[in-house]
Amino acid sequence: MHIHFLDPYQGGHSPIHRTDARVKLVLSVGFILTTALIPIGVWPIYVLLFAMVISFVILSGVGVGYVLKRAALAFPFVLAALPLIFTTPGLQLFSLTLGTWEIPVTLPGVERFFSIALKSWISVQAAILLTATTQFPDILTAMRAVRVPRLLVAIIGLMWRYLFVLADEALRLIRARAARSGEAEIPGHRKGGRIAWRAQTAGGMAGNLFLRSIERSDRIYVAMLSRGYDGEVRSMPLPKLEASNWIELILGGGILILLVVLSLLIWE
Amino acid sequence: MHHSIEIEGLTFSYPDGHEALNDVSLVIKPCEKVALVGPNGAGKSTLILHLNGILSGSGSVRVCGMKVGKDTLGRVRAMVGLVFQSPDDQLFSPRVYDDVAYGPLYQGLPLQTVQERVEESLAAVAMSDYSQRISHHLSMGEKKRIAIATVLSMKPEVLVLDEPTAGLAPRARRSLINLLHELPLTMLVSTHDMPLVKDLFPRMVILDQGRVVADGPTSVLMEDKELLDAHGLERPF
Amino acid sequence: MHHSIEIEGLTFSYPDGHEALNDVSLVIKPCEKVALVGPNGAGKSTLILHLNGILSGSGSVRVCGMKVGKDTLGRVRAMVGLVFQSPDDQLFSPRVYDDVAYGPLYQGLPLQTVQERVEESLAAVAMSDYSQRISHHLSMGEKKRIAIATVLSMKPEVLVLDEPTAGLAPRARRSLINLLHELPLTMLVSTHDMPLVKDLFPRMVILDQGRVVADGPTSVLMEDKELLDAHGLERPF
Amino acid sequence: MLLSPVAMHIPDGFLSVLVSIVLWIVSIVIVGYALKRVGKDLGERQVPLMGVLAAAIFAGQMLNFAVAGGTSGHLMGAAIATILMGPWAAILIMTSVVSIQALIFQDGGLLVLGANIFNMAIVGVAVAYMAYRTVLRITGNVKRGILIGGFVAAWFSIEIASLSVAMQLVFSGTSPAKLAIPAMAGVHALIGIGEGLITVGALAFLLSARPDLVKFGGTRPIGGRLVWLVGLLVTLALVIASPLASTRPDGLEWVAKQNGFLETARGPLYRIIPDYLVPGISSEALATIAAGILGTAIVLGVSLGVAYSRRNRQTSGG
Ligand SMILES: Nc1ncnc2c1ncn2[C@@H]1O[C@H](COP(=O)(O)OP(=O)(O)OP(=O)(O)O)[C@@H](O)[C@H]1O
Ligand SMILES: Nc1ncnc2c1ncn2[C@@H]1O[C@H](COP(=O)(O)OP(=O)(O)OP(=O)(O)O)[C@@H](O)[C@H]1O
Ligand SMILES: [Mg+2]
Ligand SMILES: [Mg+2]
Repeated sequence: MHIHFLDPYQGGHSPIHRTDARVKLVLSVGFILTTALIPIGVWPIYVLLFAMVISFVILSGVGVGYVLKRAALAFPFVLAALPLIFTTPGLQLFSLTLGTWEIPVTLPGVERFFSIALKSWISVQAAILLTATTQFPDILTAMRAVRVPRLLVAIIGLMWRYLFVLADEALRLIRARAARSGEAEIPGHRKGGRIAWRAQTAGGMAGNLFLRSIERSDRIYVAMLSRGYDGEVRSMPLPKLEASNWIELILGGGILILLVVLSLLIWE
Repeated sequence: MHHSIEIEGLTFSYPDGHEALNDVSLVIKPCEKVALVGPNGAGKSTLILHLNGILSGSGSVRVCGMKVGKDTLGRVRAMVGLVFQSPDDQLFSPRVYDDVAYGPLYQGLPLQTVQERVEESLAAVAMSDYSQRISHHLSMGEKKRIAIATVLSMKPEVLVLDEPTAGLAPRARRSLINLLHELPLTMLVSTHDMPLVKDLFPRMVILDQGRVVADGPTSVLMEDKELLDAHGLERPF
Repeated sequence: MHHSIEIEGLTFSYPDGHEALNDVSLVIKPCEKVALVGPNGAGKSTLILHLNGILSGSGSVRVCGMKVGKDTLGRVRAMVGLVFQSPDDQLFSPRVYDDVAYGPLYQGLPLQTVQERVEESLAAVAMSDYSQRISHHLSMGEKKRIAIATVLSMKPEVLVLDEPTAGLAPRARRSLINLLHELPLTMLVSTHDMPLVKDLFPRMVILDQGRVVADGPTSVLMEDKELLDAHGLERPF
Repeated sequence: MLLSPVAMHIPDGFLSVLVSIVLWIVSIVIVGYALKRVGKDLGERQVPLMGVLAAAIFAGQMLNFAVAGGTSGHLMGAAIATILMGPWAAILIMTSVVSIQALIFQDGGLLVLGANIFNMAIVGVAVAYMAYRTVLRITGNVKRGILIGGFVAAWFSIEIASLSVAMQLVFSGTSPAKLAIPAMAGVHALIGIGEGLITVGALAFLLSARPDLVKFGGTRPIGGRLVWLVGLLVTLALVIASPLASTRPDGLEWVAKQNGFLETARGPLYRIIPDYLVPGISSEALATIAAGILGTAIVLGVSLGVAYSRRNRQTSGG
């Protein structure tokens, strides 16, 4: 079984795919930071940010539909901001009546809510674009370049490698359980068992997975030792950033700073 | 009872678009024992997962005369015993007893019956002494037997096994083959173990790239060197 | 060069007291290819882990004329290439290239050499195009080959493999056998695959309960039905 | 959201920059310290063990059990990681899990990753450790104590971490306190029960299959007292502060302060760039139109660029 669907990378040869992962990581985070810095209700800048993301998505060729679909996955969290519409003080637009309750809807509330939702939506698209156009091992290299501790990078790299192996195992366990979750043709029997028993079974599956993982880590450790591992994390040196990479970084950074300044000017 | 399997025009693609089964049709009569062979990635496991509705493609799958679908899922799963390749995936409870009892407990049978079912099925695989053992500490061959017991306890009409002999030392393998030989059930077994096919299955089905490319008596197909070669198979010797 | 393995009076117990090897002695000459067989739990994997000092029992183990011990560990590990049963445990880096480069990198070789080593060893297993692939996207047979490349890149004198053919479909298995056949190295291979032993190894060693119970030409031992039976083995056909 | 069962991964855009950065700093310091600690305790073993266990926690989150009416119970894993590996290693494991979820699955944002690490890897683990140790202290290191401790640790880690999330949303002005806090606390009190049950199931499995793995019931990890204290303080602080915060009419005073900060930053900017340099753009309607035109231009330019590069490639490819 393969749970490749876990891997968001979409192969391709676009200029975005070919850009150095370090540049992409820094600019993506910079972009998200910029988005976060733009104050509430500065719509023109939001439009610009959105245009930027969509441009890059089109340029990358991963498909606008793909990005929008994945971006929708992060949407439920918007519920957390929804109450703002009703609770932010300010000019009342209209009010909803729910039974005996009168709930006022205010202009600043609506503005606040849509700003947050829009900023979040734009940011998530940037992150999706990053992962869809960058192989994870390259993101690991980029993490090293921005000085994430080597040890942590090594751990995360190993986790990523075994994610797919173990997710497959989990999937097989789930299938095995489903295969034995049958009903007899005896009317009047309550099928499925008690909740505590079902939880115990699921817990058993989790325990099983941990146990096998710990034992697997022993085997991996032996395999690493056999190839000279001594506890120190060593890796190929980072390739040098070329002049063109620096230009991309400076140009991108400049545009982002410009956007922040512009937004502060527009914001009233 | 109809302990039969009837598959008609089954086509299935994985969510990523990969077409794993392409217009597969296959009828297995009550108490027939059939081997399913083919190269890695042929679609054997995918086909097997359709037999109790874990996957569902277009086309029709009927088990024991019942069409596999949303509303029959529960009953179909009670009738088809699926044993996966790795017993480690099948045995998710700490103790052998809990695992063999899972199916009957899920069906909501009374405890008395559950108890009896567990004893019977452990006896059927000659592992009666093992009920209180911890599954994790058993040998591969023992685990395989217990895995079979976990589905026997559901009193299935049809037994479906995915690569039952993989990873077994010769003796454990032999003893498993003898066990399968004695179980009086309709059986569909996917395997790479060509000698096993020759020993145990009068009929074999060759799957390649999601299609049935041959279906007939083992004795005949095994002699067709060209056919076997074309699909990455080998004669037992 | 002495690409030899000399084991003398090796005895080993696991920390829980289980005695896994009992007075094992074995000499393998340069470029000899030897099969290690025996039932599950015989101690095959345990013996193999002694060859590069991951386990160490009493008795002496000499590899390429060097006694395996604390101070020779680094050099011994560079000379013995160990390939484990599951390639998933052996390929622990996200990308094929990183995995094959791992050994040379830890030996502290200059980058230029590391690069060359990677290319050579991928070429040796006929997987040159795979260096930028992601390990988990490979098929089982491909993974096995890459696993062998990861140790070839260390330019070992001795190759030790634990159950190399388990879980492979016939064609992938055949291609692996051909590959092993062509590698001009001293080789010790633990396996349950008796036809493989017959095809590839002129000499076989039978281990049972931690002891060497037979050691001789494969053609002779394979005929001794009683011996094989007594140790849970079977003739290939 | 698809893969993470618990609505606890904050996406980008929901936390203010100030809150995000403060929590990044706190998380970096604590994770850095944990790296050192674990390095000392485990040495060479740590990379394979931490990496594989992190993957196991991730995969374990896929396992669920039906509760009722189509809902299901899930595992988050901070408690079980803490109980199996001790607090420092658990912090690293959960940090890896949360990072991968953000980096690959957009489950949680990048700018707010520091906050998500803080909530799930640091608060979750410290609280789980505190609860587990406390229960074991009372019951003694027996099987029943371990199981009860597992349940309590799992429930507390979920509940307190969710309060931490709620407070951050309130401080960022994203969610009003009087709704966010009770809602988060209520939902996660239920989710916590699922987490607790499944954690107990996993512990029961491990206790019968490999009791030696459920180890630190007996031996205390180094620095455990510190974690216990931190866990206790975090729990107390959140348990006391949340009801207080949720009785305020709104949590926006703090937000107003942050906006004031931006306002003061804007003052000098206006002085540097006088109004006449960007004539008309101070009018919002015009600005929106300008942005729209500029945006369209960008998209158009890029599309043309793509078409051009495609054609180039095709001609060069033959
Ligand atoms: N979850 C999945 N998503 C996408 N493709 C899959 C998935 N599982 C299997 N496949 C693909 O479907 C095809 C059939 O796979 P299947 O596992 O049925 O083969 P098989 O005949 O059982 O092979 P093997 O002998 O190796 O077990 C393969 O090409 C495989 O790569
Ligand atoms: N870590 C361990 N602790 C205790 N006992 C062990 C350990 N590993 C293996 N053993 C025991 O040592 C004996 C030899 O095991 P080993 O893995 O070497 O067998 P093997 O010949 O490789 O078997 P197989 O063919 O199943 O791989 C077995 O009885 C096994 O149970
Ligand atoms: Mg299969
Ligand atoms: Mg072994």
